[in-house]
Amino acid sequence: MTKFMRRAQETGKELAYEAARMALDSCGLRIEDIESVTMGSAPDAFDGVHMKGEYLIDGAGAWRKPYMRNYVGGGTGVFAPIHGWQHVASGLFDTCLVVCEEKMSSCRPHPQAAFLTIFDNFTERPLGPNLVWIFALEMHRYMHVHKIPKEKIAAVSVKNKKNAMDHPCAQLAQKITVEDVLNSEVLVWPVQRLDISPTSDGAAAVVLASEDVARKITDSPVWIDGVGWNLDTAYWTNRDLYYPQYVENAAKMAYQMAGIKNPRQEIDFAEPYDPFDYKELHHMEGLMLCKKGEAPDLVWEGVTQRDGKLPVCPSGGLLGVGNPIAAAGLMKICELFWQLRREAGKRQIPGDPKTAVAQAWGDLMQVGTVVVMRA
Amino acid sequence: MAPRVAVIGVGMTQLRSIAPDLSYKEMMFEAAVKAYNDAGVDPRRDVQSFICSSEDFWEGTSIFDEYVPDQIGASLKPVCTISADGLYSLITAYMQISTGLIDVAAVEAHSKPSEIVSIRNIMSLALDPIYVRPLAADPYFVAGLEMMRYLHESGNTREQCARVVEKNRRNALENPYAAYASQTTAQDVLASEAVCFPLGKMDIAEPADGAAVVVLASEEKAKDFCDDPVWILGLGWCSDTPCLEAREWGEATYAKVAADKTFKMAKDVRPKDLDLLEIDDSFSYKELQHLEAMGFCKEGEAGVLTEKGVTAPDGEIPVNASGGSLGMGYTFEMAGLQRLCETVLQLRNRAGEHQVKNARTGFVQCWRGIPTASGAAMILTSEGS
Amino acid sequence: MKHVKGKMPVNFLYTAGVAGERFLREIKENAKILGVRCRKCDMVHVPPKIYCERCFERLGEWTELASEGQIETFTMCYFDADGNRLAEPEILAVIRLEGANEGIIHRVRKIRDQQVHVGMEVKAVFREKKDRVGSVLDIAYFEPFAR
Amino acid sequence: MSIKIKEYAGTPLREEDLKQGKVLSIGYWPKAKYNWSAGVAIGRYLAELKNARIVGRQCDKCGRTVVPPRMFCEWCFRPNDRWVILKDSGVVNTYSISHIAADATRIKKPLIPTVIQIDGTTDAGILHLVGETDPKKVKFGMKVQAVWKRPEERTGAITDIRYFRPIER
Repeated sequence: MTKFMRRAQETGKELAYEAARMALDSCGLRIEDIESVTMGSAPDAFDGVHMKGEYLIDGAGAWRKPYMRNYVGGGTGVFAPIHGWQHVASGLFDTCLVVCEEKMSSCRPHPQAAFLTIFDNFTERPLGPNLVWIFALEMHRYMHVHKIPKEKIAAVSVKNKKNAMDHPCAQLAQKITVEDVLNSEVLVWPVQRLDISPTSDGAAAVVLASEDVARKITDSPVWIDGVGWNLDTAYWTNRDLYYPQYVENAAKMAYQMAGIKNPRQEIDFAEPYDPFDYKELHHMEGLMLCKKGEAPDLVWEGVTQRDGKLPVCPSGGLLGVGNPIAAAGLMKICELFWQLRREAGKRQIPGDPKTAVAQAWGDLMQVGTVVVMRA
Repeated sequence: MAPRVAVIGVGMTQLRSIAPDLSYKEMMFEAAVKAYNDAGVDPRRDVQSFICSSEDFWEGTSIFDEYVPDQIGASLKPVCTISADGLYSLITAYMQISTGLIDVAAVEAHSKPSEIVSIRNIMSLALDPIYVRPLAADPYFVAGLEMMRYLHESGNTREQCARVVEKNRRNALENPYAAYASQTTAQDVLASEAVCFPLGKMDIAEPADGAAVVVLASEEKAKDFCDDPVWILGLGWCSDTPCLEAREWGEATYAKVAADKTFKMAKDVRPKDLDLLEIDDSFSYKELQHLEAMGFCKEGEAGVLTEKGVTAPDGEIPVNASGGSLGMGYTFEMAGLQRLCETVLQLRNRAGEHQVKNARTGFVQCWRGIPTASGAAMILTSEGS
Repeated sequence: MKHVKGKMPVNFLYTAGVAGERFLREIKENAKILGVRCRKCDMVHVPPKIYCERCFERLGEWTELASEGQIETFTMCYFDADGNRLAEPEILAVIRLEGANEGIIHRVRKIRDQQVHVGMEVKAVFREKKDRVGSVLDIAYFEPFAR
Repeated sequence: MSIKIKEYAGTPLREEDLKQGKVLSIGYWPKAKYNWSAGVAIGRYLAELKNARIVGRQCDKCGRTVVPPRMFCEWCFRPNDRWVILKDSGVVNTYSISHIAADATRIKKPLIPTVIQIDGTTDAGILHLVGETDPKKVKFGMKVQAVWKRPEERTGAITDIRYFRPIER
């Protein structure tokens, strides 16, 4: 992966190249060994290129190869390896290079402007909505239903920004307190400045291989044992936002495939999607890592710290490392890989983690994408 | 041997130059209802995965994936978008079924260019922002450059390209789905105004609104649901360089590689075994270029074959008997899926007035349009059901 | 209510990138066109990249190209990017500069005696230095020339 | 291989680098204009807003009445059955207090974006604003009613409702 940055000099193609090159080098493969490529990237309105997937082909190492772009909004970063898995598990290919890229800084004056265009053209856009509105609405509903105090949510931001201090690519690593979060600028109550991940430029890449080929390349492959994805209705105002049913559905699909019956006991650590602090909690519940409404207590009690019983976002997450949308999701897959191979350096969680789950989320608070990996 | 995957149902709306009365959701619903009825499936009960096809700037909405599930019966189900032609989405469905994880999948693509105020402006946004876009040129220049070099290298002529338009527009007269059927002559095409010489206005397929849904199933489920499944024998896709500067302009390398992969996968099928081709003709010269690149004839031969009627509906290799994009209308990310639907109708002997006699095995291909060099191909058969 | 008008209300600012920065700076400062060589593929890429798209190796061997080359293909555009008819058609061409294996896309003007054709020799006409800003338009156009 | 990698690629820039031209960049203002077809369901919805009425659609199979209207039931996957004229009142399902505009710039008077469950529907909400109240006084479950623009100001848009205001139970 590349550094995650507020603004990168590199073009989107160059970011994609740096990540893809690193992924190939890390497993000693040449581009000729790659049989297929899949690209994950979020709205074209960030990079400012229509058919962005086509534009990125050469940087992603897909010259004259089978290449497609998958796209499920914010969920893309974890869907991309699922799409890559489909390439390999279908038997069509032995290898697939998965690349995710985002260059949000191209969008001016602020990438937020692009988010206006995700709303319904007839019933929502004329109201002048801001992206943060809908998350504030969801967060508030979640807080209301479970009577959650804001401090417990803020603790997620504190943890992740601290974890990110050990991540060499991090954009917003910092030591902050719960009070700092609660005192930060109110954007759309209950969302405050420090509840939010930044906008970023960056790319990440992973190489997938079939079982036979993987064993030839490395002695310590990390296996994709479960995949799941799910999309709820577009009529988001018609649902109860307090619980992400679509994440639960995606998780069930992935757990069933991975033979996981009791996720709370069988998952050693997790990288749920955390573009906002409350989302980490929301997603822990959707991933069935705890009961509904219980996640805020777990973070408050330190259970989700790196040395806790259930480490959550040991990477530093989107809140700390940064949020180049699709690349941020794939960063979580990278983290699972590094942690499960015990190569995460200062970020390494103690013990002997064997099974982990990564998840991303997107569209209009609608998509869940889940991958279970095992050492 | 890998388990087989079949198309078990198709549904398509009638293509129209403009469909102002319906929203894209309502068009998708119509196509989905038709496809599920054709396949005999209940989407809420039987379909396990849905794959949609869109590009944000065609829609005017970012993250269009948000708006797809409800009208195709996919809410709270596995759904994803492939930012490409519907044929790519179909390939993704094929892969999903081949993994064993999914038994029945639905693929959707649609087209609503009548909502875009200026298609040229959107096309320009796909050009490289540093090296190409500053030239502020009509984006059709990409096709102009390619047509010029292709004719230069292959020896085919503008007249022969015009014959393709004549053939496809006339083929469309027999196709009730088509939006641009006409008694056009090659002379009309040559006399149409120049856009990016040698490309004239009538060399360009006109845009059309429409929606299509296709249902796929694993071998076991296909036999449960369907009496006349159409099997996918081979498929392939390829992207050549996106950089216009680095392109080999005369050759459609993406089509050649995709077709090679497709034939390699469909081991026993050779080009002469195919009963019909539905291939990209979004510009007149593209049909000729694609025929040559994919090995259906020698380089420089496609024009003559067209003149001789070899590619006519009653010819030796019927090409775009449906009318193709030139006759039916160009439907952007739906173009490949539209050709697939037409091919499936043909292979099931349900194409009506434009039925190709004894059509059993067909070939479908798409190109992603200006400024790309990406495309996919597929071979399907109704034999061996 | 049948229709609602709307747009994608976004503006963009694109960085030239690592390779683009050097390429465009050289045009701006010195009116020189640079390519980058891939030894493995025995090719010179232009515009330059930090990588070879074919072999995916990192590239760093920059090389100066001639500002003359041949038209590989061309087209005559009768409309502008918005679809408005132009007073005079604009010729756009792919120009393979001497020493390069790829072609620059640019305008060709000042065609007088002969018809534009594939294989025609053309050379770059740069803007005055004071007018150059670090863009491909610092090359005003290409024009025919005789050796 | 995190521990084996010494250096990660990426050249971070500051806003000044771009503004002062230390790094080359190119601006672009795309002309991306559309004329979206509202279709049958939203077409009628907007037309009725012009009449100061909120309409929904009802499905006989599951019995749900929903707004914004669509011509199909997404859960039953069938065409739904009839138009229903709804009240222009509802309850607050969830709300927020926005201090920023769509482009992330700060606004002086905060807005109250709210999901309002429209009376007569099956818990179906719409996104709109709550007004005529102190943001601190908004409550979950609070009853609100539409405040319409004057007839001559209405254009057949969601903004024909200026906002929803709290009403006594």
